[in-house]
Amino acid sequence: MSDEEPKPKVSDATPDEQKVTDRDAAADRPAGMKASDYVKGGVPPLNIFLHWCKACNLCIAFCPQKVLEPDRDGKPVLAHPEKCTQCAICWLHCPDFAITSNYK
Amino acid sequence: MSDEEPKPKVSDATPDEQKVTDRDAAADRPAGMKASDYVKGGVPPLNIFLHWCKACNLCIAFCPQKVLEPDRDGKPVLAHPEKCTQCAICWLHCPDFAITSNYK
Amino acid sequence: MTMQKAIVKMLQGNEACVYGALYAGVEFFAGYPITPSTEIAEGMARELPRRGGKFIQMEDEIGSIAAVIGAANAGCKAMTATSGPGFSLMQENIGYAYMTETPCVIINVQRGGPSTGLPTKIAQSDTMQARWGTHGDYTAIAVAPSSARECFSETVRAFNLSERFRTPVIVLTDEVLGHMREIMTIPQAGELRVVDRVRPDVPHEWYRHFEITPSFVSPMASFGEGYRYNVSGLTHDQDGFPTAIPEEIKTKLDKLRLKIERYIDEITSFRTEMMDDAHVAVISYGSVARAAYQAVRMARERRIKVGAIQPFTIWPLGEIRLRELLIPIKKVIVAELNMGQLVHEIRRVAPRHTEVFSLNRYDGEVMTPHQILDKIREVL
Amino acid sequence: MTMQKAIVKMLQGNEACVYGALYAGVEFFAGYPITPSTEIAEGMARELPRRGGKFIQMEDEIGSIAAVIGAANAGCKAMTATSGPGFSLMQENIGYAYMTETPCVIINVQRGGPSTGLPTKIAQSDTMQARWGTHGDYTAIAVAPSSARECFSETVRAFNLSERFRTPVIVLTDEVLGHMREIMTIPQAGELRVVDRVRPDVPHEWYRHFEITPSFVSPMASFGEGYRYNVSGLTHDQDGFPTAIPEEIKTKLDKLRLKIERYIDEITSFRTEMMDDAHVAVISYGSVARAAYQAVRMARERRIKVGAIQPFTIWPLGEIRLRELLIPIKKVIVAELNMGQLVHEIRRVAPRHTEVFSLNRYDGEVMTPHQILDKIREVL
Amino acid sequence: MTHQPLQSEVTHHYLRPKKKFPNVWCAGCGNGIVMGALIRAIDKLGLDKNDVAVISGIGCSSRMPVYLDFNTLHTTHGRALAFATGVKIAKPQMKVIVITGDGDALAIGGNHFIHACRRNIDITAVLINNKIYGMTGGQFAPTTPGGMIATTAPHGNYEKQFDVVKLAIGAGASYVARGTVYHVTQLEKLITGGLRKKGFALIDAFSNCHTYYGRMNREGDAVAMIRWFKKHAMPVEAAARIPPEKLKDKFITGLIHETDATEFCEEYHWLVDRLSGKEAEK
Amino acid sequence: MTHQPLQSEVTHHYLRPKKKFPNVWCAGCGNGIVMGALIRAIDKLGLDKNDVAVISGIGCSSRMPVYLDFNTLHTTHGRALAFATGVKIAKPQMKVIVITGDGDALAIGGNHFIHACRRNIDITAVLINNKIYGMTGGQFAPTTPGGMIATTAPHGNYEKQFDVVKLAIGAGASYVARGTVYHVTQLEKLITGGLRKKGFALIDAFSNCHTYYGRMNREGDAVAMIRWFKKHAMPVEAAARIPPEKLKDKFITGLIHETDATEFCEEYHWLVDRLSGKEAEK
Amino acid sequence: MNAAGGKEQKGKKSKGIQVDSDRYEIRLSGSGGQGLILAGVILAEGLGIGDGKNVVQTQSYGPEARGGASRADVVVSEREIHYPKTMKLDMLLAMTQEACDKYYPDMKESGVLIIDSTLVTQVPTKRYYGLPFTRLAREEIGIVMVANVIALGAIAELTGIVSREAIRDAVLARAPRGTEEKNKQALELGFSEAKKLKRT
Amino acid sequence: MNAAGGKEQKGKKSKGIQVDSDRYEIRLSGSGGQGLILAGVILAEGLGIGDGKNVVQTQSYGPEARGGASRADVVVSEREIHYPKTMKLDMLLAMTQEACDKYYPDMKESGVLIIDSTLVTQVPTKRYYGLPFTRLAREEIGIVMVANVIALGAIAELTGIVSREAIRDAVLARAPRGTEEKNKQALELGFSEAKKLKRT
Ligand SMILES: Cc1ncc(C[n+]2csc(CCOP(=O)(O)OP(=O)(O)O)c2C)c(N)n1
Ligand SMILES: Cc1ncc(C[n+]2csc(CCOP(=O)(O)OP(=O)(O)O)c2C)c(N)n1
Ligand code: SF4
Ligand code: SF4
Ligand code: SF4
Ligand code: SF4
Ligand code: SF4
Ligand code: SF4
Ligand SMILES: [Mg+2]
Ligand SMILES: [Mg+2]
Repeated sequence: MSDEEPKPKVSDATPDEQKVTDRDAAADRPAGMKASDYVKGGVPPLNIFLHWCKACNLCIAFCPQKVLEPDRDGKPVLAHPEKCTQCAICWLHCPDFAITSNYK
Repeated sequence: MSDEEPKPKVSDATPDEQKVTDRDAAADRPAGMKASDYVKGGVPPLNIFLHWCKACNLCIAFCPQKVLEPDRDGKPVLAHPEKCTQCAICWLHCPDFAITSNYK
Repeated sequence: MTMQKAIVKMLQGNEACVYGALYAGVEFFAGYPITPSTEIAEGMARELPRRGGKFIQMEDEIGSIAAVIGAANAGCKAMTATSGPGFSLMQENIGYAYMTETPCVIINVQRGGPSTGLPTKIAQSDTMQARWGTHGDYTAIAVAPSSARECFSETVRAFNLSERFRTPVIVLTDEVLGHMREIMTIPQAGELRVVDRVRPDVPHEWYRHFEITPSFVSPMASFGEGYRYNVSGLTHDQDGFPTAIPEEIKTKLDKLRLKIERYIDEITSFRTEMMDDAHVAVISYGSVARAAYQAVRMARERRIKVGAIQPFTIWPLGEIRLRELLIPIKKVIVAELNMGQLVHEIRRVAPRHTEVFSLNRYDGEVMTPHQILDKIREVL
Repeated sequence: MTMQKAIVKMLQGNEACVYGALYAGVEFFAGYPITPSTEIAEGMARELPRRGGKFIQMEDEIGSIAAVIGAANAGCKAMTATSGPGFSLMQENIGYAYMTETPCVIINVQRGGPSTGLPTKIAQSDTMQARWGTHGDYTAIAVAPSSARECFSETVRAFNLSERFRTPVIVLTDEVLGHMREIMTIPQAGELRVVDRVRPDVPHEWYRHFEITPSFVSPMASFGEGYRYNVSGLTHDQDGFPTAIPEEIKTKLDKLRLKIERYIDEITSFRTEMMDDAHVAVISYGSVARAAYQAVRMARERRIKVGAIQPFTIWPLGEIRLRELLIPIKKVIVAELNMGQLVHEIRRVAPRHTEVFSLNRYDGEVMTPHQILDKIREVL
Repeated sequence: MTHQPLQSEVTHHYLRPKKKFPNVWCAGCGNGIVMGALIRAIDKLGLDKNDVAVISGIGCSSRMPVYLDFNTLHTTHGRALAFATGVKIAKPQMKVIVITGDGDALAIGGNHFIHACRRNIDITAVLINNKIYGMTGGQFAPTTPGGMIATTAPHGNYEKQFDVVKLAIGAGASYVARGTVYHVTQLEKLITGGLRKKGFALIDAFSNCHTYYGRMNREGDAVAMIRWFKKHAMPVEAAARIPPEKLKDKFITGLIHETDATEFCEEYHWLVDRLSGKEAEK
Repeated sequence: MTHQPLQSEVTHHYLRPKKKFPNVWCAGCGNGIVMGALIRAIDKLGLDKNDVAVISGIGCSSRMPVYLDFNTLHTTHGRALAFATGVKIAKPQMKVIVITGDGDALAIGGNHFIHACRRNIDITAVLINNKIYGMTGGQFAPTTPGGMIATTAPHGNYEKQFDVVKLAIGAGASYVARGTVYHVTQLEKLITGGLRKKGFALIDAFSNCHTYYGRMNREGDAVAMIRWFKKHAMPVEAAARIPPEKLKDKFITGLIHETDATEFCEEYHWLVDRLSGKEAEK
Repeated sequence: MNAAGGKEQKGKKSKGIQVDSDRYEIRLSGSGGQGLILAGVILAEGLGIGDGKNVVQTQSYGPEARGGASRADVVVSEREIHYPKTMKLDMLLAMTQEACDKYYPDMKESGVLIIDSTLVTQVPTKRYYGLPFTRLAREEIGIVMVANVIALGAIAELTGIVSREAIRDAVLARAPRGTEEKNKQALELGFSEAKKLKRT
Repeated sequence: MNAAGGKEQKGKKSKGIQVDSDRYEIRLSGSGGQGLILAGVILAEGLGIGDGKNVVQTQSYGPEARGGASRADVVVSEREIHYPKTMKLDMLLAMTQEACDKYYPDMKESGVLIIDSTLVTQVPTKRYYGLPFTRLAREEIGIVMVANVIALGAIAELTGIVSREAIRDAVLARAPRGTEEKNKQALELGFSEAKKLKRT
């Protein structure tokens, strides 16, 4: 019952720091590659910034392909990356911008 | 340009005093008498309390029969009482309750 | 509403205000949620409909105090509760309550300011606002409890003063007090005095809603009881009709002042601790008073002759009684959770030989006994 | 806006405020009509669109001060004008202006209170409210002119102080002053100093909207200039982000106080008359000061050694300078159109040997020179 | 009771005995005409004076309660409906009437207005709509038509207007009517209807402020302005039968909107009843 | 510029570099979803960050500006639109966006809301409507449906609700749309439309507060509440073709109302132009 | 500029301690529609702008703002005018009986009373000037509304407090477009009628 | 009632000047979901209502209101409790590593530290009691949520500050309908596990 300041979980990483890390990880994504090519191409369809994720379960629940599964902490893992159709539902609904796609 | 207190013209008569006076005047009005009977009955169709009247001209302007005419101060006088149809337009529109009818 | 057997409860300060108000006979609550006062509204929303009382959550604080004043004129014991931002918004209509001599109670659970400030942190920085917050001339009553027990009893007292003097009364509590839970025994019915407004005993036609009486307090009828009076926020005569006559204006304003000034002894109230042989005194109110008592205990262990004074009534402060208390005192420390507010008043009131020191904290944290102890040692 | 040749005008106090504001470079006015301040809004509605400035009549006073603060953050010199009831309604957002250090000017043309009170009659009963009206801790600046000429010049000064210290500044005038017409020469361009807020001179990324500087005043960028800062009424750090860290909280509140306290000499200003050999002094402000000067003239004819002090800055009062002025004074009369407000401050500030008397009037009429003269003779 | 007063004298029985007349309004101001219609409506319904509360804000129109021999509360600017809400909830058995102006209700009081509509609380609000702030001397209101002159719109009003009826309906009011001071019998009926309605009723009463609005906009004196109402009013029933182009310079009058919805105090009463069995838990 | 960012990364470019993440909101709170949609709408329109002002009141939703790398003003409860009005008039060339909650905009802020609608000032207001006061811990709002539990309606809410869309239309808004946090692409389009519109645009964005509203009313967690939006939303185009009885438990989404009217700042600008010839008179 | 720039100001001691012999207090009074506030403003402008004197004009609002008794006060002085309200009137213009009765007691013994003899029939003293301003306006100029201007002319002539040129300029500056000629006529009529009076 | 009726109150001088030897300060800490505020309230009610002691329970709001570290403080005394906040803890319950690290420095040297050994792995001292509250709750009772109640049982047993009966009544008074049995089990488990610990 607190005004103004509901619930934090403060992280020390700034969005910029965060971005750099993740962009590096996806640096050599093949342009125009489809998600279904993942297994071959070796670039994952999505990046998940666990640091920002609050384990709300939205991405997992809304993914039509059941690509994502919760880890021990309830945060998503790419359990079935090959099934991802890049429909964008997961990252569009992530309230914490904790998912980016390498293809869209 | 004054807040709260536009324009007064304070009178010392209370409505009650006022009423008494005027009710007395019309005390013996003949029940059910029509206005057109005025000339015969001798009771005027309307009473005008000049004390409350602010000479706004509404009664005079709106009377369909042109019964009323302004006096020197712009206040109504019953110029043609015999023409009064008791339509009530004058006293219904008087913002200062300065007219009563003896018939309605 | 009667309470038969002794009930011991753990209550938040805010909840204690709710039960205090119910004890005093509150019948109407209107409010708008704001941290850290919300539990008062929530308690009222739960309790009032159960007892046939009226609760309404208004669209804002302006509407809340307006509805409270409306209900009070319709005969209810009525109240609202808020915090700084809401208290600021209520100021215009609080002035209307002063002017129309409408009894009602406003609880301000203080948080850090100015502006939105620190919604979940403590402050005592609305002290001066409680006296001077609305425009114009008037005399304010504000009380300040320091425990759940006092939240209960001071709320009762606020209602009593408000009914007794036909005036709004402000209860100043704070975030820590509002949220802390404390064990307390709910007073039995009859244990605390409950005052109701004096009703008129004259025929309807003789009634004057703002009659000048020897006590300056006018008996008060309610809407719907056959009196049909007018109430106006314009300066008015004894019948409530707007006036522009200088003598009537002065009479009205004097009435607002005198009905309180004349009864200062009845209105003010102090708690003193270890003052009998003290050379140094700590004056504090609300949450800080508790740190002060603790500090005095600690200082006495060190054989420092210090005492504590806690005014329950902040406005009016009761300067005659206070000056009396300070006569044997050489140094007085005024401890407040603000940059110095009540200290201005103490400076004005203190005897010439009493040096006044200000101890202030305004970082959102409570005043600790150690801080006060340090200050005591510093001024010695 | 340049004024070439000396223009002599008959102006109402309210109109003089309008021309003063235009002289100071006002670009934005938002207001809601209220007697006796309305002529200020009306003047602005006429003049501002002619000069490319912005005028808006808002839905109420809360919206008015909000729009003013919005415009000020968008880079405008902005102001509003109101009277007691509107001033009370503005309090919450005036607190927001203190907290966010937003320069703006609020003119309160005082009328009798409390509540709707006496819309067309004079009072000086919002003096304390101008200091303590909103909740929380802050330091206020308020100035009080006493003639059309001073309405002009004090409005200019209000804008200057507001820009200089990044803070809202209140101009307290009153009904008589607002409506009286007086002959005055409009100052030429350049004759009075016009101050603009200090702009940042650092690269965009380095800019901190609430930076702690040696003067405690932070340079101020505006919206749309590439700085993209955050402004919040929550207690915040130097970047405007809400904070709950005690040290940051204290730093912020100290900043609000120190940026004014440090420059009291620059902010305060007095006019004195016949003080050189006086034993008795009359302190008064606004309309009353004029009666005081007249009374002093009359008393001097009777060989009474009396002088007059008129503080132009009411808050902060400038206690050091005032105490200096009072050193040779045995008795000081504080004359006010209220039940005693600034007198509290004078009591606190006056040297020990100076006896303080209060002369009050609160019946909607002006204080007359004879009243003051009588009081002078009474205290002699 | 035995002496049945003449209809034209009825008003006098509801005026405050102690309050000096004439009233403060300018000669010919429509406020007095509305007051007459209100009194007659109350009289027709046979309400006991003691059971009627009349509450107003600040404005020329809001001065009305002072003259009326009821329980009257002349409050602060814009807040009448909020005060009235308190009175009504405290004493639901009373008839609560609010007299307000277009500035009072729709400018500063807009929030309480829409919330009273939403709550459907049993209050009858008579909004005297003269399209101007009368009392403060002629500043434009949220109802002042575009292009018109006002003291704060000396170059012509460039703001848009509320349509009070649409606003009230949008906010949820259950009885919304419009009348004018010319159509005084209709006005009385509309007020009577509002008083009968269990729920929030709004009567938007077009009135004249010739002193400011009329003078500044060369619309003439009280007579001319009230004649304008006569000419441009269109009863809602007639409007339905007329081609839209003919309605261009008309405004609609009559009972424009009515719905049935439970009333606020009633709902609260049911809650209290429902809980009254549960007193056990303290 | 050469490195075209991935669409899914766009949001990151508009977050404040200095402000620590994650945000203050509860896990799964729709506020973040709306924030994403808003950012993408701004990005699509290619607006310069320096020309965008985002202004909010107080509430969970109103915390949004703190995270956004624009000119941001986090104001007092209910007053965002009034502050925004000042900003917009002062700098008409800026895009002014208001983020507000149902309590902020419709309870305490109702008056500024209807007047912004009336003035048709070029502000885009995104109202995050979670039917509760989130930040203060779950008191009922003017949007909380009847019968629902809230901390100040422990026995069930007995008040009536605003229909935000009707209220905005009644007050004169020129663009009124409704979206949900489930229909996030549509929401983005509706916001884009609002930003494009010259005039006052309202986007009523249904969002979840599972922490209070959901928990107290057993409507489940974020997932369950957002699924409810999916199930009960009915696009306005489809609604037109469907029999009314089938719409009973649905709510309408999409662009519900649009009209053309001159905009406030434009009108003011014309006035200034018109007068600029008259500078002679001082 | 007393307060500008934050500098403290000393009183103008050079002028020394003097009686307010140069202070002159005027009241124009009558009823609401007679334009007396406007007349007060014009007179003040004549004095201040035309003749370069210090001048303050005040009026009393309140219940009598419109309708009822109306009054405008003007204080003139060579020196800085401290107290802006009138204390004891040097001159009173009364355009109605009510105003005459009400304000006559506020006059100095030596004060000049000027009345509109059309409307004031019972004068409380023998020392007064009477001219039928309203009748003159109606009959000579053809508009009742200019009675106030005729009165201004008479005041100028009878008291000499304001110069003819100054009051003429002031009247013309305030005259609505198209009414300049009538107003000038009215003012001249005031001058000449008053002159006659002085001669008698 | 200190202030009731406007009467001035004197301090209870009879008790004289004493050290606060009877003051006992407790903190229950952990993370948001662990129900520690509720545990604090229950403990305080046990102490205050059951055992009739003076007791004050406080908590810290602010950014950490939900999520993050959560804490409830309880001060107990035979005498009137003046200062309601804790100054130096006599007992600390830490249900997470973060809480343990953060609050350990607030303890008196002689203070009692009780940790949830499921989650606190690095204890800053050797003088502490460790019990796997969370694991016990999950494995023995079947609901993780009752870990706080097990901890309350352990506190009662280990510190003796609150009587078994009092804490039992307090737990049951707050237990949601239908969960009474599980909560009772949990409390008893706390008693018994703690007893084992004391014996070792
Ligand atoms: C808080 C506050 N703001 C402003 C005013 C000044 N004021 C008094 S009445 C009024 C407007 C009245 O307009 P309306 O409600 O239309 O009433 P009318 O006089 O036209 O009948 C205003 C702005 C006030 N009294 N209080
Ligand atoms: C003047 C004032 N009154 C009350 C509050 C307390 N308050 C803060 S947010 C809020 C309600 C927020 O509800 P909403 O706008 O729906 O936002 P949400 O948190 O649901 O997103 C309230 C009542 C305040 N900050 N200021
Ligand atoms: S992009 Fe679509 S398919 Fe791929 S993980 Fe996200 S929701 Fe599932
Ligand atoms: S939607 Fe985002 S925050 Fe929620 S679980 Fe998925 S990644 Fe985490
Ligand atoms: S009652 Fe009708 S006819 Fe008779 S005077 Fe009045 S308006 Fe004329
Ligand atoms: S309508 Fe009434 S006030 Fe007006 S002139 Fe006629 S009687 Fe007089
Ligand atoms: S100013 Fe206008 S509204 Fe007010 S009383 Fe006069 S005519 Fe009526
Ligand atoms: S309390 Fe509700 S609205 Fe606020 S952040 Fe949590 S879920 Fe969102
Ligand atoms: Mg109006
Ligand atoms: Mg909400």
